[in-house]
Amino acid sequence: MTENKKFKRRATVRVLEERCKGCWYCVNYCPTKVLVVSEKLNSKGYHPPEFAENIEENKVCIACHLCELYCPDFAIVVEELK
Amino acid sequence: MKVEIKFGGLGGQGIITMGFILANAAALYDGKECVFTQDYSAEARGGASTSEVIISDEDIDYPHVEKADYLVLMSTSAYRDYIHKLKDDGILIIDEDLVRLPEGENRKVYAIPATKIAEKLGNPIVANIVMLGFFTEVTGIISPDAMMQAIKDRVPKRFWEINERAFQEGMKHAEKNL
Amino acid sequence: MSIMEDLRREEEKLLRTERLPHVWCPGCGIGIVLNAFLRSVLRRNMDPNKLVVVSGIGCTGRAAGYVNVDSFHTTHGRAIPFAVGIKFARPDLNVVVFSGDGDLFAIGGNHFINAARRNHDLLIIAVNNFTYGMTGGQHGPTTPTGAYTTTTPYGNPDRPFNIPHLAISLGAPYVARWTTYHVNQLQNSIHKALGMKGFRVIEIISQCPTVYGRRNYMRSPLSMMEYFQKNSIVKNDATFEEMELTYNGKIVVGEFRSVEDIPTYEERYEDIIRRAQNEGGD
Amino acid sequence: MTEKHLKEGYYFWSGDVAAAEGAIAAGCRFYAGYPITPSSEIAEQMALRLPQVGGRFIEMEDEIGSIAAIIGASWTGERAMTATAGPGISLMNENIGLAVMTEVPIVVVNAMRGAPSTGLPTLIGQGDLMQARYGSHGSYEIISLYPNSIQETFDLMFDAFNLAEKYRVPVIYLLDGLLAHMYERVYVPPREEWEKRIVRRKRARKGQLPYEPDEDLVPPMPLIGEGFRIHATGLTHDERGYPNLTPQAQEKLIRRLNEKILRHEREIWKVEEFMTEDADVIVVSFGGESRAVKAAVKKARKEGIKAGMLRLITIWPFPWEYIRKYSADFIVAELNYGQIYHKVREYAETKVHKLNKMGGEIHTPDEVLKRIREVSGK
Repeated sequence: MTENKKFKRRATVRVLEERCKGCWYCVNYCPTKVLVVSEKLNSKGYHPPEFAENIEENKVCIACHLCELYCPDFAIVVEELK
Repeated sequence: MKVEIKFGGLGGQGIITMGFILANAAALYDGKECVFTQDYSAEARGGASTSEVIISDEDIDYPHVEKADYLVLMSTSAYRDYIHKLKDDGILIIDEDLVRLPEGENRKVYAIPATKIAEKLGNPIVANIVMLGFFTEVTGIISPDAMMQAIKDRVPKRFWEINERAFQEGMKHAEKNL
Repeated sequence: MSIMEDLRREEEKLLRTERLPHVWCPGCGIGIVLNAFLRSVLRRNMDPNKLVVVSGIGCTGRAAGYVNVDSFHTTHGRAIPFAVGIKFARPDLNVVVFSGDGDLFAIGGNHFINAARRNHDLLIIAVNNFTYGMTGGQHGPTTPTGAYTTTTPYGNPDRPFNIPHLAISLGAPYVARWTTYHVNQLQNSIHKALGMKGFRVIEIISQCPTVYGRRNYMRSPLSMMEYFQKNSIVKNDATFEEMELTYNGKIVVGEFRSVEDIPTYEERYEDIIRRAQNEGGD
Repeated sequence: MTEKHLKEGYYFWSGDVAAAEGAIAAGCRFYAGYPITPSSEIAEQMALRLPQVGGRFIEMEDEIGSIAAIIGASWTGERAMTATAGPGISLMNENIGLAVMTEVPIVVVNAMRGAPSTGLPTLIGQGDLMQARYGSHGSYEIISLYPNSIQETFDLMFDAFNLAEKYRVPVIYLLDGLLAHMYERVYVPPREEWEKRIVRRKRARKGQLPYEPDEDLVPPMPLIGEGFRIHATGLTHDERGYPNLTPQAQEKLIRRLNEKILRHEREIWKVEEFMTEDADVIVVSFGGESRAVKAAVKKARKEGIKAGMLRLITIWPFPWEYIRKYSADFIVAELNYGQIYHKVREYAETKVHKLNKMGGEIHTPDEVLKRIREVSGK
């Protein structure tokens, strides 16, 4: 849990799954790779991303909000942790 | 009373303006029913140009001249084009230097050297106003005051004086020669 | 709560969320541009009740349908004159035209040219995906020479518009070009343009993986994005010669022109009204 | 700054000037247009006069831009107008459809000239009557008015704007090459009096959906900039204004767009019935042409022929009851190859005859009289 302190800001990513169309910009452009393609399918048949932070591997959300900016479908909400 | 007047000449002679001034005078300053129409086909100098005025005490239905009481002409070609519109007992009013009448034209003709008079006044462009003065005096269908007001409505203030003189000269020519 | 979170929350209020998911294909760049636009509006603290978005027809034309402000989905090519009517009638409103390359520059090209010339106070967000997307991928006025579309099966023989060239030559006071890869610069550019006046034009090179990309060796959304990433060069204040945009070549992006204080048509007309009412008695 | 309004009195105006002044008096404050003979003087008068009353004039790059601009302006609450002639109307028709579909009040003047194509730019035609009705694609109803004197050209503008605003529909205001350029005297009443004639549009109430109709089938109109967050689209839409591309939505919307006019057609109809009561022959006409017809009817009466004139002031929706109610034979005098003739035939239970001229000039009274004599058998 010590790695944690390296990051000034932390956040979690909430995915509005029904809006997602599976372009994977978010997964691709995440600088810390905390998003992965999920196994599940939404009602339109797309695999939405899921938040898979792994602190051991330094895959930690740093609240850069880039996934939000790249998402063409308004499907991502980055929620910062206090 | 219903009077139909047709004006004819060439583009640039102010044929449309003549009709408009007469109509405007009748409608606004003599309080008559009046319709003014014009031919839009020749706006540049040289082409045939015509305008029509109908003045009446009652509502005017058909807005064109069916048979003119007066045909006011400023070119020989206009005579050829429009003479069929003149009533058998209609009256011709012409610029005597510009309209050559054929043998056998037996209708009543009032002639005036309007363009020459205008040239003497210093501006041939007011020949149409000379014609209007002549027309006003000859026909008596419109008051000179109404005509002068209508002329002032139409021309810029700096030209009022020369237009007024042109109008007077036209009227005087009628008084003197008829 | 952070500013970014605030923005995201407020952004939802500027969307007609009941209409989401929108009609655009997976990976379509229009959503990215719309996202950047809404964030810029929020950062400007603009009154949403005084903001009007006008679109034409086509994929980008649907943008007006998703923004929760007074918004108009008009006829093909006519977004600009429609917007001119609104802005000229109510100069206090902020009017944004959000439309695509085919709509704005082919069928609507004459309106673009003349509205720019008159310097109407409009922000033009021109999403350029090189093709007519909604009708199935025909070539349009911005399709690069050589590109493959359904109506250029042997490669496009046309020479495309270079939109910043066009806009600058018409005197548009603000002209920029970005791609959807440049999300931050794009947002800053829109933010800046929203604070300026006059006929402001921002061209955004955007991906259409569905009907353009797949005929031009960029089948997936990501491959188009990678293409933008690799080929674009930021060159602010680039000269005409430098504003390159070619098929398989460079995409020169940046803020190319930014000039303050050119009087708008609307401002000049206020003077007309003053003169009409003051001059010559009655 | 002081606004300069028309003073009470008599004016000597062309139809174009009267149309412009009538529009301004009727509250028009926005004009976008592109010059075209014989309507250009409307634009010129608007350019001069609108800023004097705080209104706005813009000369657009073409007719398509012009009508798009007035539709946009109308959404801000302005009474907006454009004017053109046949070629311009042909270009505007797509956006007339947009105004119909999105229910935007506008007034479009069409000063008809000889046609098709460039035709006779300076002369009269009446060939755009069906175009006024059916010019845009799709099945819709529209309102079209057509005066026949310069005074009426001024007065009828109030009806044009009031009807457009009341029914949220474009009004095609027909003029013709004769009326556009012909001059007559016009009486303008005092401003207080003419302002009483203005009927303002119904404004949407807070919380009401933008396309939720009242009982009269007309939805009160929300305006831009007032927090309604309007969305309007030329696509088939629901009461929120959102696209709804289903057969059910189309059925509902298009029925209402047609019915909101047809249900009120009797309120919209305006005709002049001249000596029709006992007539054996009624000449149907409109616009400039009716001037010749009226003169001919008077001549016929002098000859003992029971002739009358039915002048359509409302062309659309077609005032069919006025055809149905007469048992006289009809002559339809029009400057085209037969357009309203077909509408009259649709409703007449008697014989219907044609009297056509292709345009350029109206019939002479004697030409009409000759036809009246033929039809009446005298």
